[in-house]
Amino acid sequence: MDDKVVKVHPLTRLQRLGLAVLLVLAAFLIGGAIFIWSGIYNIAANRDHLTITTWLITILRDQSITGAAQDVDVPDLSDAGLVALGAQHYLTGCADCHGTPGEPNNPVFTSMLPRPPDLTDAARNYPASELYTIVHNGLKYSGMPAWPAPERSDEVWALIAFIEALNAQGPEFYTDMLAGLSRPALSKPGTMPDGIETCTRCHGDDQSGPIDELVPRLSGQSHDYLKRALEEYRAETRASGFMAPIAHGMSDAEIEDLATYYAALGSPETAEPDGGEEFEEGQNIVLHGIPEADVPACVTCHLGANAQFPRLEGQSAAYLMGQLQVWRHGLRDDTGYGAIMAAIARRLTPQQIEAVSTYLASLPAPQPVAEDEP
Amino acid sequence: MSTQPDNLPLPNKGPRPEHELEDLKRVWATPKGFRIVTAVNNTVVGTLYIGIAFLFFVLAGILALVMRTQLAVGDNAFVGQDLYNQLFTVHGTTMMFLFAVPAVEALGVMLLPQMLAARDLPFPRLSAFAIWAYIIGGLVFFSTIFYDLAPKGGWFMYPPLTLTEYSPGDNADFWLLGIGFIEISAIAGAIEIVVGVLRTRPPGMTLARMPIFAWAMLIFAAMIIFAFPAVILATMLLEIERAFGWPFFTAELGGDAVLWQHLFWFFGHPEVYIIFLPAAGLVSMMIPTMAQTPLVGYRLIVVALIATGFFSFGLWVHHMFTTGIPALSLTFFSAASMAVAIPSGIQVFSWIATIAAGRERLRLTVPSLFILGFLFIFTLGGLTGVMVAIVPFDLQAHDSYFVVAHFHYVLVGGMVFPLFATFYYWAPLVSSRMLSERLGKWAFWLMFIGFNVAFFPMHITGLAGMPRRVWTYPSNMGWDVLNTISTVGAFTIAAGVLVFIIDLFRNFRFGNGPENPWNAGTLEFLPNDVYSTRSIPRVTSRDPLWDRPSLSREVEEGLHYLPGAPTGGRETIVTSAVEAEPQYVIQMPGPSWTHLAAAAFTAAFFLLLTIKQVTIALTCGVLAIAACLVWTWQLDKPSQGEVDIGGGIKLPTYMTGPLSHSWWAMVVLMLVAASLYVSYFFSYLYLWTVSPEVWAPAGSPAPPSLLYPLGSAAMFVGGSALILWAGRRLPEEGRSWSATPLLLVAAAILIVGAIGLEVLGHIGTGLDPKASSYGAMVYMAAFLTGQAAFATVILCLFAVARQVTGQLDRRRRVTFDNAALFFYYTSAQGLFGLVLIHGFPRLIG
Amino acid sequence: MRMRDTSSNRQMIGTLIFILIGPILWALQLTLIYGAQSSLCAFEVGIGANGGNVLAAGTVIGASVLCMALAVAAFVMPGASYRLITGASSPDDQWPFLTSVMRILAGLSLLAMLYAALGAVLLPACAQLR
Amino acid sequence: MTAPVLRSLAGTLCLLALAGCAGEQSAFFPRGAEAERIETLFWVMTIAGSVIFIGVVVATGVAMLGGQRVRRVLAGERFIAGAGIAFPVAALSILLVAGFLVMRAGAAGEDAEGGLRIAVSGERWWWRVTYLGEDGTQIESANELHLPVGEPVTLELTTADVIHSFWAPQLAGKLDMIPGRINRLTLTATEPGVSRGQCAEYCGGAHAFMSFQVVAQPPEDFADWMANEAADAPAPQGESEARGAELFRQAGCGACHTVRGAGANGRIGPDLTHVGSRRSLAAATLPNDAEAFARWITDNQHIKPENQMPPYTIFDEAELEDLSNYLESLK
Repeated sequence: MDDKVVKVHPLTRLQRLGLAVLLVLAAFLIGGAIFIWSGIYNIAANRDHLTITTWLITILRDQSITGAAQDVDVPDLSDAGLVALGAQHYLTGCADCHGTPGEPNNPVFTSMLPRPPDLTDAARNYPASELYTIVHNGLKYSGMPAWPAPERSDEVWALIAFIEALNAQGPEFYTDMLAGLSRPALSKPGTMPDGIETCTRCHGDDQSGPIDELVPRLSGQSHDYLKRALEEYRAETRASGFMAPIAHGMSDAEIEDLATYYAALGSPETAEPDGGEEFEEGQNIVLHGIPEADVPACVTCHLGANAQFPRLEGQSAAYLMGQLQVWRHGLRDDTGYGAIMAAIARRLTPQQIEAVSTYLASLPAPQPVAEDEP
Repeated sequence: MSTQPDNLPLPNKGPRPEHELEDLKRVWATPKGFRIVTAVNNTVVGTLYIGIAFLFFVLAGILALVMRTQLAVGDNAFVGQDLYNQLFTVHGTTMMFLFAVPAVEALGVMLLPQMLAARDLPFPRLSAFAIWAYIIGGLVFFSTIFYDLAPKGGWFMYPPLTLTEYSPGDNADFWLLGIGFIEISAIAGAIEIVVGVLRTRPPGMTLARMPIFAWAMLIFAAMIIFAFPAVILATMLLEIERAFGWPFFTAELGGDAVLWQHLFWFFGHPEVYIIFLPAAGLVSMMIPTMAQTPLVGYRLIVVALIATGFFSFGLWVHHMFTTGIPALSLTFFSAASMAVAIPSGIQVFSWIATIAAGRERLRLTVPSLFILGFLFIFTLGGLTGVMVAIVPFDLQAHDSYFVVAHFHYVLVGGMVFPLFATFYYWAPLVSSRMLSERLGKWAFWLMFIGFNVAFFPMHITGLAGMPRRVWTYPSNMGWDVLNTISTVGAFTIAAGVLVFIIDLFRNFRFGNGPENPWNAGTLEFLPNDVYSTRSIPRVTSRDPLWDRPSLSREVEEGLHYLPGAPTGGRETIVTSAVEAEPQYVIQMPGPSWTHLAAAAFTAAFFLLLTIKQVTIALTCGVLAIAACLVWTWQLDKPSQGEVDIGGGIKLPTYMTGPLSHSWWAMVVLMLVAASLYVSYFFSYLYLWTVSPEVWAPAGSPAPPSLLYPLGSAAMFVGGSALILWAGRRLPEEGRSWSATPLLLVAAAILIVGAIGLEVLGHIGTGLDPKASSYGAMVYMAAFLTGQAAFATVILCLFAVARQVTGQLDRRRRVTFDNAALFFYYTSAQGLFGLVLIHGFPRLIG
Repeated sequence: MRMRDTSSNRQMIGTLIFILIGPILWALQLTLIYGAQSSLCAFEVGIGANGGNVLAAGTVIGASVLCMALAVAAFVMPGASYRLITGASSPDDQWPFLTSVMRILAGLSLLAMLYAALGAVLLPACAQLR
Repeated sequence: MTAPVLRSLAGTLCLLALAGCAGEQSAFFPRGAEAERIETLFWVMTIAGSVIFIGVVVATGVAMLGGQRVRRVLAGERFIAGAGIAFPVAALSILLVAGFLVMRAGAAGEDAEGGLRIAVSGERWWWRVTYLGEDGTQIESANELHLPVGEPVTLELTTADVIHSFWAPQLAGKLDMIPGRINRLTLTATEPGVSRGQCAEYCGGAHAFMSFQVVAQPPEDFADWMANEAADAPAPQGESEARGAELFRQAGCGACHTVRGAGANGRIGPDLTHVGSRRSLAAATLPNDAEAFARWITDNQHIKPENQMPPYTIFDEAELEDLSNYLESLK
């Protein structure tokens, strides 16, 4: 370059531009700080946000949801049992705030800001993957809680299935469904029924099986195991977004009653064994284990050898598979028993899990044992 | 005599026109600012290469300190089991693959052109590409230790431990990735070095006058060419088994875990010498300077280097003495291990003899100290090496701390100490200041004492029963005191390295240092600039600077060959391999983003594949290939006519056919591919001897009807014939149309068809690659040839594009020649594969 | 005037191979003896009492003798070997260097081959000896 | 032979360096024929190597510091040819032949037909030991190897999973256990006593805790031990042990472990029929007492991370004590 040029300006254009930007930024910072400290912005729930704030929050929320939903794989949600299960959980966990779809909500909740929306149209506004993200993760500053058992993301889909069905079939679908339940005590939508009905709504009784394949059959299960399971749900050492809120408030006496009730209950008939290759493999694993893969035989502990271990016969294959997957992924090892099963489930391949579940599901469900037997 | 007596007139007359020096400076200028990353000049990328290798040395050393802290006392829980298992795997892998091999290769890249007074290596962008791929891949590999993704199978990753069943997760895949990079970069470097040493020596530097380091690097590169393909195949097989379940190593399905050991150690043992030989070469360069006398026993040292290079391929099984193979097999390898000790003895005594021959007493500079330390440590390591080569003793020592002690003596003694001597000795080539003699002496003594304190006790620890790779040990075994001593020693070594780093910070400044500060006799101490030496000298002896004191001045004044840049671009002289007579002037490429992009995308391809992001990975793979094509598109510059390099020698600026450097590089690449295929051939036969029961025709579906292989063969042969024909139909200069492009496309289709037909045939018989090792091996043959064919097709299409754009004709035909050579090679490999796959089962059935 | 290597690839590469005759023969011997012995033992062909195997031992010794004989021939007749490989007459200025390197390498290789063959004389061919 | 002298030298060296050298796993204190041969070979090589090493150091010193005349002797190719070629060739030839002869000596044990055969299988991370009777009987045990002194014993080494390596340094060199192969190792214990061995091939996870003990006994003691080992487990004595036995049954321990005579026949974990009589627990990781049993049952994943036994925290203190008492009583 020619070094004889006399510098007229002390700063180059770029430098001046930079300085200007800095000044503006500083002004914004200082102004912003004054605005915040002054307490001028109203955050009371009885006044809505400024339009610009609402606009910003909406964008922020929707972008955040869309971003988080990127890698969510949506399973098949058309199963009626799944929808029913979702409806039951809606009743327990959601109806308080969101109300009965299609009907006016309780004024206490309509006074929230943001107001809990009626979910009839939710599935129109958000695809399933985004709904899943909302229900699983919750939303900050809105009162929307996250799923109480974050590790059990598999459970969330029942609710999404329900919301989709609700949207497809209209709010009557929900009210009809509740009305159609054979059991009483559901007259007051939006409140949680007491006692045994809470259980039978999903788990069924000696007349009807569980509401969905994902729900275990409790009848004929040992008293000790049922008691332990409820205690584990209550202590949150066994995770479930369905069971945690229900077990949360239970007293020891209630647990004892429920365990006694179900332990004495007989089971309805279940499917016949179908034979087949998968059945054989499952039978082999259940009876003999897979010694070369260090998998012990299921029969040694389950199927009645010890009252502390659950009976698995006649449980649906979907439930068994689901639980084994939960173990396999290390989501159920907080309890002593859970830790044992976790070590074993990790040694099973998905295919072996399927075989074992298929075989166990085909066995007749257990019937209650007399009290005096060991 | 081909050499020119000293009294002959110099090739060029002075004073030289001024523009010559300016031309050189402009043409060879290093890019400024952030563009420095596009540089390809060997001093720039070589320094970067060494710097990064040294960084890995420090990082892996820190891991060693963590491990030594854990082992300081028994029953310690400073680090847990899982982390410890990752630590030693990453320590070993990093030291071997990311430090040792790259470090010596880096020295080759940096020092060779200077020692040969060449302006640069013949393929500057190739070495820059290799270096960047190594830097990116290496850093990512190493970082896995920070997020619990590091491999934990030990640095030799024996299956079945490393199969998915026992190593789920991506950890093991990251090892395969790390190795993938070093494979690419080592082979690229080896091609560069072979062609560089054989063809870019200065006029008159016959084989008998080559600096020992050039000999060492030549053998080093040749060893890489034959050793690395074995581990490339091994890693391919392991990754394919992990990803797709083809049972190469699973015993129940006819695979064999020991196959991995054969392949790995067929690479792994030469690897040790791959690391040691260049270091020994460096020692042979430094001792004469320090003693101020020519090397005694030059010819014996050359013999020793060659013999070591060869014999080191014959002792891989001595890592497998305890696997239970018949005793007589073991003796063959025990014998080779004895034989390889002799060349090492020759070198040690040649160095002693050179020291004794000195005109003065050996100067005790820092390089001398490190060399003496090397002699001490390496001799001990060599002696324990002979001990473990004796089969019965090895049965006790194998996989114990005795072996840990032994190989650290050999590797640290044999490579790290000479490397530090190198840092001090050759620092003036890249630093304007010398490193400190005072700090250097501190560094040496700390490292030397620390090393012996750390590793000598391990001989005893090992024989006292401590196996290697244990993360803790019971404290009542009597190993505690020995381990505590070792730990103290390890930290002492670290202190020494730290002193060296301080020395670097205080004294290292980029630039050209004092001219020939040690009064050495070899060409790298000629006056240097970005363009290397001002003119390329005619060499008449092994120590030209000693034998012709005026040489430096003559070279600097441009009185020797090629004092300017007559073609206006980067160039150097190519000479013949044996006599080093000038043959032609090679035009070389300059700085570029293309090879950098290729390296980045190659790295991204492998990385993303490891974490199973297949789509983005494939995109990156395509981009990597695209970047390579753009890069090569800029090469193959047209002839600039003949140029006068001085001394009445007029050289062409374009060369085709077997005399061109490009032909030699292609042949070396073909040797690599052929070694890979030979490793495959060995694996096929080996697995057959282990599990003949799964082999066709008895244990698997019989091979398809002979029509399939015959059809395939016809397509291979037909394709080659088309290529031959295409070569005859290349257009005249200045014309772009001929039948060649059509013929090339047809040939490419035929070669793809040949492989497709082969695969179809086997699918037709119901052969399943997952069912048995036989099936896996059959498809593997097609896979390997398919891989070569993929490259061939790209080369063919590239040649088509060159011709369509008028850049390929009867004279300017290197692009076509390369495609043709590789086509012939791929066809030959394919035909061999057909004979093996279809012939062998029929032979045994 | 003799031919220069500037125009002959065969001479350039041939010279390198000429130097390496000894080690190449050693590699050949190792391949032959290891391949033959381990295959014969793996398929239990010719195994006698206590893991001995006359067939394997014989092959090992035979192959070794053959390779060693070739190495000796190259050692004794460097000029002829050079012409055979490169098709050119020996280069005079580097000849002492080239021959001495070739001969020392051949000598070392002979020793290595002898070592490798020694086991077959002393040990049963197929026993594990553990 | 100079072996005794050398061995005492080794002992001194060890004591010096190891301060309270346990030596149970040390190749410096051989108690088997093969290990003894190797130890002799080691000392021969070490002494010869030391002499050569000192020679090199002295030569270097002389080359650097010696007078002109001595240095001139060292400065020629003749010196290189002598010290660098002729001498190594001679030394290495002798050593190689010596090595071959030591290998050939190994054939003596291998030829012994009809001796005791023991199948040892490496498992992650313990050892399954099965004594094979000539009549086809198989008596299974774990993590402890009993040998009659003076008789060659053939070990049939296999693996259930990855590669392991069987190494009892006091008895012999190591031999790998490789999937799909049976490697045979012949041992001859030369004196009674207990020694220790360890897996020498890195096998992942808890490789550091894969040890075992070798008990060399006079043949008559060995026969007694064998007779006891072949018998079923003793019946539980007393209430605590009986409760422990019931817990063992109820908690499903039998799915993985065998206790012969008690209805437990799992093949996944170590055979516990006579676990109480062994010298250690968990592949020579813990001492063998009731307290260690209790620790192992509840806390095994911390004692030996990644081992295949799930942690059993389901027992209360009293139950744990009963169970431990029962296991300890399985002598």
